[in-house]
Amino acid sequence: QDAKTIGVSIPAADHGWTAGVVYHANRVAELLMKEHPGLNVIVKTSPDPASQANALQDLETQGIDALVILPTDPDPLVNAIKEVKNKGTFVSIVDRAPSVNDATVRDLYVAGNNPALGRVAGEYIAKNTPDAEVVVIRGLPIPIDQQRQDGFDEGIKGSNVKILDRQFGNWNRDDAFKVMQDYLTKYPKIDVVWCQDDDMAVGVLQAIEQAKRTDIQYVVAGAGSKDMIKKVMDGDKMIPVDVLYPPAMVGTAMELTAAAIYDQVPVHGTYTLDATLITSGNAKNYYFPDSPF
Amino acid sequence: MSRSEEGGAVAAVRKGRRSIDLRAVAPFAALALLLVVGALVNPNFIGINNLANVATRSAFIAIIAVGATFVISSGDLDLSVGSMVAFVASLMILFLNSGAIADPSLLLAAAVTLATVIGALCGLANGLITTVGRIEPFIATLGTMGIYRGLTTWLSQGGAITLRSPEIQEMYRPAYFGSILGVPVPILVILAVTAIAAFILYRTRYGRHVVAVGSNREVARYSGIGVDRVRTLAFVIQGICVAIAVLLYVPRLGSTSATTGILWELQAITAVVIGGTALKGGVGRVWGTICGAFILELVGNIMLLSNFISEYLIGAIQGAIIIIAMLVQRSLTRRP
Amino acid sequence: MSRSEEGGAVAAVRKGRRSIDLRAVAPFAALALLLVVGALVNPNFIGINNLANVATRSAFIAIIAVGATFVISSGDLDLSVGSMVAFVASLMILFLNSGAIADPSLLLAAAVTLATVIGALCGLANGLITTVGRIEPFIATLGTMGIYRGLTTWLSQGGAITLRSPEIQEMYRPAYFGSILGVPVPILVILAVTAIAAFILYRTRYGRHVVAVGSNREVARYSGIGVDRVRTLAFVIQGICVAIAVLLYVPRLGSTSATTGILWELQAITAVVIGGTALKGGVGRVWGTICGAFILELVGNIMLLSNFISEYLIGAIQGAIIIIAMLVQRSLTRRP
Amino acid sequence: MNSHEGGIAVPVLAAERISKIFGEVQVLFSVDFDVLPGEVHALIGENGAGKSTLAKILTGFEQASSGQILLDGQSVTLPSNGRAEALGIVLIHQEFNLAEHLTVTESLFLGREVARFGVLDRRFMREETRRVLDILGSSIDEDAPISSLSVADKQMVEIAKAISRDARVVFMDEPTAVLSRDETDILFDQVRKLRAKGTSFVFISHKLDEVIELTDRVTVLRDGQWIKTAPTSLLDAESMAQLMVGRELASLYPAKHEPDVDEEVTLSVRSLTTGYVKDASFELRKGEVLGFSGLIGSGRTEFMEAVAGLRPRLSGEVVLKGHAIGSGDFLSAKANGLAYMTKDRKGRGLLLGEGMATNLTLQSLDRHVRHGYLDPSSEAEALARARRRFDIRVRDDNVMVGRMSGGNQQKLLLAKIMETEPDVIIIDEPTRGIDVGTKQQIYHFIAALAREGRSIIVVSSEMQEVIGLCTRVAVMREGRIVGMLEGEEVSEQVIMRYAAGLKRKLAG
Ligand SMILES: Nc1ncnc2c1ncn2[C@@H]1O[C@H](COP(=O)(O)OP(=O)(O)OP(=O)(O)O)[C@@H](O)[C@H]1O
Ligand SMILES: Nc1ncnc2c1ncn2[C@@H]1O[C@H](COP(=O)(O)OP(=O)(O)OP(=O)(O)O)[C@@H](O)[C@H]1O
Ligand SMILES: [Mg+2]
Ligand SMILES: [Mg+2]
Repeated sequence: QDAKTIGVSIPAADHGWTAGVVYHANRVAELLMKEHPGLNVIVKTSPDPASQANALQDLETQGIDALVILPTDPDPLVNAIKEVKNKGTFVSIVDRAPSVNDATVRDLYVAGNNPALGRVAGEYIAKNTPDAEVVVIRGLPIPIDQQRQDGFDEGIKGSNVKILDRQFGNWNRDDAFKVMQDYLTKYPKIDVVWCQDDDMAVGVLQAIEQAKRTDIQYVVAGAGSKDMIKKVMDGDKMIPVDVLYPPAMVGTAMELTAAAIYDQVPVHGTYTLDATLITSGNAKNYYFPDSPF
Repeated sequence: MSRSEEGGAVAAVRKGRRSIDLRAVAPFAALALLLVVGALVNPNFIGINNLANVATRSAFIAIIAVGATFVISSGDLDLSVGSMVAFVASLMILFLNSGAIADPSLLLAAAVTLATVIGALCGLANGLITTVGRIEPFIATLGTMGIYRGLTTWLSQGGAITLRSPEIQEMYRPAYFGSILGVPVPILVILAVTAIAAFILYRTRYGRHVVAVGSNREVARYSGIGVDRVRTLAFVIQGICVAIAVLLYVPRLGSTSATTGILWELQAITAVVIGGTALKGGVGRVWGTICGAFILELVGNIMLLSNFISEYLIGAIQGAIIIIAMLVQRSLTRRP
Repeated sequence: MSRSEEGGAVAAVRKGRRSIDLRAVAPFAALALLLVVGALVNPNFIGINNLANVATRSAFIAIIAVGATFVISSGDLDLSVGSMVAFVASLMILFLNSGAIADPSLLLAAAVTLATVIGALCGLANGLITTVGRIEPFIATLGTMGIYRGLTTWLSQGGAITLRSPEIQEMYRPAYFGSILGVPVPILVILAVTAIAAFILYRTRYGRHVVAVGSNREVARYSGIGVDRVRTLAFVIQGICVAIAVLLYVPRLGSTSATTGILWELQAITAVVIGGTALKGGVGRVWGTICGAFILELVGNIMLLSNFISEYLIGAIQGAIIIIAMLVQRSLTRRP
Repeated sequence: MNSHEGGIAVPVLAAERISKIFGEVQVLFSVDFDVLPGEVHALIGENGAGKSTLAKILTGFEQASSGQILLDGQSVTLPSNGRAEALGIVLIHQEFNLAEHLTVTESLFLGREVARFGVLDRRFMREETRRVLDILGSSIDEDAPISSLSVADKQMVEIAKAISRDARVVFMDEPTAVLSRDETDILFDQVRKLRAKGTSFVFISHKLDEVIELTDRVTVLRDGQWIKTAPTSLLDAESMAQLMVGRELASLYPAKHEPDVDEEVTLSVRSLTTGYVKDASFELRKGEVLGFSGLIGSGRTEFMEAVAGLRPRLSGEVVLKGHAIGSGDFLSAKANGLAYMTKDRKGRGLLLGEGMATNLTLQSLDRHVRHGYLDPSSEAEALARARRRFDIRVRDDNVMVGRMSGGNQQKLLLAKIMETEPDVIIIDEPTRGIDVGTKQQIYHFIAALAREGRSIIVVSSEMQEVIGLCTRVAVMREGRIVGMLEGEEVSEQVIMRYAAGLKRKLAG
């Protein structure tokens, strides 16, 4: 087979989910290289948009036939992606879409569905505890977080669910622990916590346990880390469900991209992954004990 | 006439002095002010529970900052503490998971010792690179910051390292969540660490030398003080303090990741400076430092408990509060 | 006897000069070493394209660091530059989006002016809080760092602020992506900014005052130098440099968010220190600073181009490289 | 004094053929020097002759390039960095060796703290400090931070530090340069007491009368060469000066220039009060040289700094050439032609890490701006001029100021102040650490300035200097001007009586 190179640019592992992305990108890279002997896959991580733009340039310098990118923050990277695309390179964007997301920017878009992650959580809460008083822990102040919030608001629309407070927990367990502690001080009664991320759920659960509060009925997190899925599987009352937002989607995109450059199948357009609700019923389908995440 | 002259002579005997004590008290004044503000913002604030929470969670930064007080008083700087926390915690949990020793309490004891030794060694590395390598501490510890963080990322393969044995976790939990005579353990640890540090800094030869080295390295050298030894030891003390913070950190969430402790160095330095220690060296105020750490944690707490601040503006208000608190301190110590 | 004395005197003149120059040259030696390492790692590395890329992208940090050279030489520190970038860029884009002026080129010109003025004002605020408020610059600018970042988050309502008009985007693009006589515009901007800064620092009264203030504030005061004025002005220069960096940043990414410029302050300070400026003040090396910024960017580039280092270890290797580069510098300037 | 006259005693400490080369500049050429038990040995020479360097070598702070050091007749290598104290060899540095943040007690015991079971015995150390300070008749608070002390008080701390070490040989590098007569007398009493107990002293000074008063033998250095060692009793001030300078000296003080009584008043200070200085007033006329005298801590420096605007004042008025100068407004005082020379040359006078030119032009950079930028050749010219005018001698033109000899630093500082061509000049200790030859030059320079119509205030701890230069002398005591002496009254006895508080009188 021909010698081809795929460049993969992803965020650095700055919390559990991105760590999962890095893990799956490396895992699939190895699989692909085994499958296609002439193929070289280069995985690069970057902590922020500016350095990811640099990484794209550097990948280009090395000569790539296709680019798979999971942008740290999509809009600032549009220009840099276009530079690559304009040189005739096949471009796949994963998860985070820029505001202009058409064929001028990329060939393939594998969509993680951020609004849906919020909506599914919102709908679950609205359905199970329609009068719940909810506290929300947000991630970092970047657009995908905003999309999740908007999705959540949509999900609870029409119900009596009341949002008591929203604060940033930076997708970090320690910060989430603090925010939760303060929520517990501030509100004598909390029914449900929505913290949209499994890493932050770790801190939230500890804070609740420490305060020995019994009013909190459950916590809804998200992403699908093995620890949280295990809890769902084991029927943990505090974690009845988890919303899937699989870091493995980067692997899917890489496989599709490899297929595209070897002309096995025509791949173009948008592939949207669901934000599946993981319940005790389906949890074991999503449990990968060997993953770091 | 002669009466007033006599008064002058008596006064002349006591030249200088006084103003120093005020400066040591100033951080506590800022703290008191914050407590008042907090009480106005939310009645729950002043509750014993909330204050205990805040004090408890300030433990990590406070203890690290106590170590930083030594490094900074001696005229150096350590940027690596945040990643050192992650590194030491990772190794400690990996060791606990390895089950190298069958008996759980022995295993835990060994892990505690191991963490302390690793912390001290990390500090030693920082110290030697700075002194023997004669590299600006800012750059030297920025380098080791990358190294410790990188090694942690590698150990955890980017993910989290979680304490596996529930038995050990149960046994170890009280180290963070427990309390003795109603006082949470971390608060006791803060007090003990600070008391020991204050003793070392104010009551021992070594402490004297730290301040002398930070105030004027040439003078210290000319007084026969082993400047490099003093500086290196300050880094080692910093490393041990980091290890102690880790000993409290691990039982809290039972896990670490590559992102543990990010930016803690900045917080620790801030606590030290708010506490009245000068960044240029030569002054060390250990009690002020823990007051500073407490102030930092309190500002965040007040923000969260207040109902009228947009979550987007919290950072801005926090910044403003820190500046105002410092202005209050300054106006207190400004002489007429 | 008298012959040898004369010879000695002449040699001494030469020697004194040489050892000073060596220290200024040292960063460039480290740079050369890195170029060699890079060439070994990847043959594409030494290509003109790649090096131009690296130089171009070092522009933001380099320009900010030039400003930081003034602040640091005068004995202060500015931690707020990273969030100042986000703040100034947000306001600039919001202004461009507002379409306040119909004619696009006029609008752009107005936006450029606005950004510069805002940068200068942010710097002025830092300067006044530090000097008039007499707060340690570390704390003062940590406070404004929170304020600028918080305001940005609030302006962007947690999301991104994106330049909307494609027309303006097209018109503005060459400011980053264009080149004049084959040299990318950002490189020209770096050179121009550095040349002006070097002129100010080495050839004007103000530059001399900066160094005097940083080297000994009391001596400067007793020499009739308006110490506070000099320090404040250094912060303003820093603000203007940040604004210039923003003028290059906006056309590159066309959008900002609350996370823009995070940790840039650390990088800028690192560039300054690698370039040979002492954190304690009193020495300023503008050309060394841009060399430092280039070194930082180059280390990242080499990591990215090398394909045999585990993703997870990159941070560790980067840290190690920085330390080694500094050791090389030191061994060069160490006298026998 | 005692045994050395027989010539049999073994020197406690001796230097044999010591040479010292800094980089490639040789500053000592095969110097021999010895200290006998229980003697006070003076070491004199011009600025830059190598006195401080020799003292540092003999106390282990510098290593000789060649030659050897004998301790009790045995060849030794002295331990470095002050550890020679363990051998009983102590140096009072010419430039203070004190850390600003430490307190007096902490400084006194730095590097040899007393501890019991690892715990500092703070009480003991404080009491000991107090005891030593009391012996020296000093009122410094033992808990005061060094940064709050005046230059003279710092000197007293250095002296206390040396005396509190049970030393065999004490090197004192210009200990009296900033001390007034009273403090000097107390110091000399202590030296004599210790000498009687067998302690040896090496006394470096430019005050030849003190050399004659205190010492037993004199060694003269010139340009790094040993010139002569002789019993003090065989020499007088003139012959010493001649040995040092290598030529005959004319009279030290120039003729005084008395301004006309109707000459305009250039500086007038009314009821100035600061924290320490109270209700002090005086007027200074064009062409006048006004002296300020008083004991240590009498407030002269604080007063003068308040006048110059370097310190805020609580009340009072300062009018300079018709312009009222605001409190703490040094910039406008400077703009109106006032210059102030500090005596703290290390902390407030010079940038020690910079070269001579940078320091010289620091406060007069406007003069060197051409087309908006600094002209290095114009600065170089200024430096050449200043070096000629003030006889600044260095052997390496690019030397950092911190490495210049103390006296040459002082000359550079004076030159720096004069660069602004001020009309009103306040000089605190004009000749601190300056050798006799240059002293004469500086006195003539001051007199010439006065004749040109400039007004000068001389604050000095050397009473002779004030008397020799000034037509009027203000005496301060505990923050007040207690006497304004003129004509006949300007004499040592009268000034002493006022300074000691035995007499008060205020005249216009
Ligand atoms: N009773 C006192 N109360 C407060 N401060 C005092 C007192 N006595 C002396 N001082 C301090 O001493 C200083 C006065 O010494 P100053 O240096 O002005 O005197 P001086 O006559 O120049 O003596 P010196 O030769 O010591 O410099 C003041 O700045 C003041 O801070
Ligand atoms: N560390 C050094 N490096 C280079 N030159 C030095 C150093 N220390 C002293 N010198 C030079 O050695 C010479 C002798 O200086 P020294 O300080 O011994 O003179 P001194 O006799 O004490 O003069 P003064 O009376 O002015 O104090 C001077 O020319 C001085 O510049
Ligand atoms: Mg000398
Ligand atoms: Mg004085």
